[in-house]
Amino acid sequence: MADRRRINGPPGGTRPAVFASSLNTADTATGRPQRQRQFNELRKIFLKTGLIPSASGSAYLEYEPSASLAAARSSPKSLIPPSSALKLACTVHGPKPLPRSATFSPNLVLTTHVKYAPFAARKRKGHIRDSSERDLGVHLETALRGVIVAERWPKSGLDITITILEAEDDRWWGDAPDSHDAPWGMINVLAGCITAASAAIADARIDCLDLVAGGVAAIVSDESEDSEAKPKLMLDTDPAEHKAILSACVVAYLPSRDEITEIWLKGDCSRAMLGADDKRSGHDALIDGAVDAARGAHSVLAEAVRESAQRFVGLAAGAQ
Amino acid sequence: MVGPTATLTPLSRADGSASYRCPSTGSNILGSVNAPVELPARRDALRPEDATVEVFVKPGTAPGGVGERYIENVIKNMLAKLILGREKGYARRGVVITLATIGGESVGRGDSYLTLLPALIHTALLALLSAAVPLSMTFSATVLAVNASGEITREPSEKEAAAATSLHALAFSSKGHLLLNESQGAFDFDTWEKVHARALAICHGTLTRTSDGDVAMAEDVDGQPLEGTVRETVEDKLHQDYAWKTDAP
Amino acid sequence: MNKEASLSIAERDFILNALREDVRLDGRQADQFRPLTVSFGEEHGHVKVQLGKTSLVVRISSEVAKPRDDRPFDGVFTIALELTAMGSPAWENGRQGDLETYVINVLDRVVRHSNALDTESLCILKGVSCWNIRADVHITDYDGNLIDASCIGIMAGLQHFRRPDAVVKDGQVIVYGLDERVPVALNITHKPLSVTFHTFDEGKRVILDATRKEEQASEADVVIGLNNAGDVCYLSKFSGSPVDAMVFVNKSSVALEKVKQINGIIDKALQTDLAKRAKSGMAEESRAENDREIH
Amino acid sequence: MAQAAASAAQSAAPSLSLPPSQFARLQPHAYLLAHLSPPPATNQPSIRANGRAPSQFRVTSANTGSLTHTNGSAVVRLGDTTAVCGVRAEILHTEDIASWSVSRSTESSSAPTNKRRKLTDPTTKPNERIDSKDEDDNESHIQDFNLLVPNLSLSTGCAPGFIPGAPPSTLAQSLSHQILTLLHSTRLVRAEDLRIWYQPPNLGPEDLECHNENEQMDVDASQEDEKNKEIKAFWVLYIDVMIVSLAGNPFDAAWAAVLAALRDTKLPRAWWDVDNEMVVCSDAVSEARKLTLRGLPVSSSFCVFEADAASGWRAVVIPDAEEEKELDDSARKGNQRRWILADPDGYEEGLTQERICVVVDKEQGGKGKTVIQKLEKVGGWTADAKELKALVDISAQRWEDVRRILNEQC
Repeated sequence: MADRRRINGPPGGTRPAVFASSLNTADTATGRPQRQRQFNELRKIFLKTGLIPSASGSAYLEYEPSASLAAARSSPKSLIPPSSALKLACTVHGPKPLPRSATFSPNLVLTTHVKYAPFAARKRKGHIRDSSERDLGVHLETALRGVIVAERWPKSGLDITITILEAEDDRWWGDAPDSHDAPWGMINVLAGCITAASAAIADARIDCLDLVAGGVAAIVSDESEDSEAKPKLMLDTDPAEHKAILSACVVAYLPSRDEITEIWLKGDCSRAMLGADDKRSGHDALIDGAVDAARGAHSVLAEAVRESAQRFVGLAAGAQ
Repeated sequence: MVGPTATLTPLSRADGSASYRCPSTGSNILGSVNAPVELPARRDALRPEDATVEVFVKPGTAPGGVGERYIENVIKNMLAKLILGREKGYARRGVVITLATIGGESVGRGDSYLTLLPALIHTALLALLSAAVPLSMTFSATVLAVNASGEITREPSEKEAAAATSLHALAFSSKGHLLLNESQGAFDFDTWEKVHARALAICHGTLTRTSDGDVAMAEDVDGQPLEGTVRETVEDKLHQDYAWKTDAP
Repeated sequence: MNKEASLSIAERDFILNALREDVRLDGRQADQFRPLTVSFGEEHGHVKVQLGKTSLVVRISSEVAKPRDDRPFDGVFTIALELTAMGSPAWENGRQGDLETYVINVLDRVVRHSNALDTESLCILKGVSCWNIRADVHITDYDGNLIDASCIGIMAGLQHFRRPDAVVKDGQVIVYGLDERVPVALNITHKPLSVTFHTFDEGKRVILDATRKEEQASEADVVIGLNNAGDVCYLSKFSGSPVDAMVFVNKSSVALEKVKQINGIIDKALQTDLAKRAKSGMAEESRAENDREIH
Repeated sequence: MAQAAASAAQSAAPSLSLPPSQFARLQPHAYLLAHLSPPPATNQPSIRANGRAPSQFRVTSANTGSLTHTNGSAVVRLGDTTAVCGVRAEILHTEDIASWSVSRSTESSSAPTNKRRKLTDPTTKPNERIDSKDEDDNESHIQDFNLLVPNLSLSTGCAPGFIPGAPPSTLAQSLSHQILTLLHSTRLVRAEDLRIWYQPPNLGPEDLECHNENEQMDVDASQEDEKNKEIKAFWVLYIDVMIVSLAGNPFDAAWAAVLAALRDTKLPRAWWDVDNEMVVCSDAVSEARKLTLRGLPVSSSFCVFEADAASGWRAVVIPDAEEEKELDDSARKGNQRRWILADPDGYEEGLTQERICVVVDKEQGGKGKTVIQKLEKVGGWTADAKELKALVDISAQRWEDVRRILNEQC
């Protein structure tokens, strides 16, 4: 049934463009993008608060494009982008009174919404939230619920809305989905959501225990041409840059309390080849890696929140 | 040309209703008004000192869509300014206007409602009058098409509208104010001024000032001004309704 | 929401007590329909039905569409009904209520699922194009018995409607304008109509064509869908208190009589309209009656 | 008496300490009115609460091509209102169009869907023919087959009151519709840009190799070839606008974003692949082509602020149009009663009912005369012909500004 509240496309449906170069897999013109960073080097994060004045708090987050994407941008040859870089906007509305119909709550009621823009991913997204978007919303809520001092606002609600303008890829576009495949891009998106939401909540001056930051680590097996691939631990992986991601983990981490409010680990992490003196099990190493990545994101977050605070002080001074 | 025909209060259930037929555009609209009514579901959204006007447009042979929501908004904004929503009994209540296309072509996807707009707002006005909703003034409206050679056609048929370079729907209050203008298609301001003058003449007749400063109306090529049609429809209905009284010795 | 204000106890008792003495508020017999008028507009398939104080407008329209993938030989027929504040102030615009879904459901079963309109005859080119026939029901005044009135409107509309003629020439479909070739009538296989009964007093009193107030005072409703030949195509006892099985048996013969009667009224109205059209120089359209080519 | 005066003074004193931001919230109408009509003694200019002059627009910026997964994209900021627009092109095969193989025998102006393009007049040069065809009936393809699909979303947390995840509000729906009708009525996108042609080889099998090169709209192609050309598919443009931040005047921002994104849109070269029976595209940037848009329609919105907040309600005798004009002239000397504010922000939109929207374009890239594409006025009776003329002139000036801003991008 056609959606009566939107403008619908042709009733027969349309098909995404098929490129000649992807039809004959033998001669893929552009190869897989290569990771140019060290295994523990993070992508730069652009994070700015207060761009959306009508909201109580807001933040805009953008990942630095990977080397291959930056190259493709500066001198475009192919219309197929090699990879993509996360871009998202987060707004916080509240605390505000709960609707009349809601039941009594002694705490702040947190609602999270994550929605991809239709043009955010390689495949066009629908207008109605799908299961992965709802999943992200639930994960984000668990990540934030433990941080906010909720009892300070009884009978109130807090709406956190994230619009993803550009998402991370789940795999390199030339790869067929294989056994290791999972929506790896979602993991990166969640980390970005957590960091941005944290900045927006701070910008809305909601009391928090700490600045929660998101970080991603993954165990990947690629690069080596020989048949015996050595799975390695990498921080802040871009799924487009790896042939096979064995497992990945995202954490929401509170640095000053050394606590984790949300952890999401996927895949098989038992085969990680760590250093000789490293006695940690695979998943320990993975979580430690994700925490390290979160620490990195935290430094950016702290800077953005400081800016937000300065702006607020300036506003208050101006109002006097 | 054949002028529009209208009937007041054809329905029994609604507080007020009207049907309106415009032969040249082929549109036939049935409208109903329920006012004042309680709108319990929107208690939070109601303005405390004013009535809430709601307009619903139902296409004749297609499901409603975004186009209907848009034209509803236009009609609502126009009428909300005329309805005296702060009168006794109207504050915090709703004025619900429902307009259904029961004859003529439906509007396609991405097409404008311009050709139907005058019929819709005339129906809404008559239905409001039939429901005795207090209004600050009445109005009349028309739609004009300008074709490539600059010719102006009054109330164009579907074919004429499709061939036009620009379409203009205008509404004038009973006191001569420009209440609504919706123009689309390429045109320049001089054309619009011509259209404006013609539309004013259609709605109000040609205004001529007599020597003693009174404003008199004169009929011209466009026949009886539309303002008069609206007035006559209401007068006819009144005569009918009060026949028992007036005919009594 | 979308509920009529309920009857007062006094009003309800009044209706019930009167019924116990075989009296209805408008003076009808228990098995009597309200006065019915069916009239047609200028366009084909434009019907106005007035049943007592219940009135509605049905518009039938056609367009070329793609057939459904699983039924490449069939055309599409849809019945659209949306209750607006025009019919009753209790109905909210743009919100679907229980009554709306119920009425659509019954209409779908009586008219569409009984295959009153032969959808196979709507196919133009297998799997590529077919006619999409749409019946829009606009309820303009509501005073009970929506189902029967809508059924009458839709069936009359389908019989009155003429679609443009279409011809297939080497894979190319040519649709002729209404003024160019005589438009084609739809292929109606049979003429089913519904008759709605309402029961009172634990099923002891049964009336048909209830008004709005009688509907509100009733305990349960029974809908019987029949055609002229007496074939039952729909039978329902949807909700409310239990009804004796004999009611179905007894009332289906009453329903058959009513269906024949109403179909007679529709036929008469169609003929009058045809005569009127013939007079105004549109005589050739009548010849299209038997000219049903299936391409 | 003295006591009363003292208490009055006392009650007046604390009200002075009310900060402007509080006053703005408590008495929005009086606050804006006080800004617009300063006491004559102070010699202050009439200025809006946001510091702008009545006909001044907010600072506008545009940025295109920053989104990776789009054929064209733009971010337009109009003060604090931000619109992000992404254009995605997908392919519609003609076999998926139900009415494609249907033609009407009467050439009614509404839908002549001739499948094969036949030469109507072989004497005219192909070049001219395309242009003249282009200008008339074939443009209906865009509307008949829904080739442009704009949708605007406000459920992005852009302002309180729009519930995220809820279906589009009536505001979002009417904005989407306005964008669609404006795209249709300005005929901004050319249908020819969206067609994917196929030319069957007609000379022999040895020609098979080179037909790929030919079917790009080659005006030099022989007329023989032209005859057999056939439309196999269309590009459908999904134009999605996300209003990321809403602070009034969403339509101007959204339309500017759509315009900028369409100017940025590149479609890959596409051809019909006979073997696979599908449309295949080339990923080479050098072969992709930009849309050639018709003109540059720019939208400007205004609202009318009235000094008397309840003028519509009081049912005092409203002066008729003639008296109004005389009143207006006298108002020039004394107190002004209404102001037309350009590019209203959210605060001003909440205080006004009458809205005016003007869309203008200029012929020959700015050198020609001003063409109005849309003139909409609703919700009041203030603005009449004289005011509208002034607004069209302001919009023409605004057109220059917006063109400069958009051109800086490309």
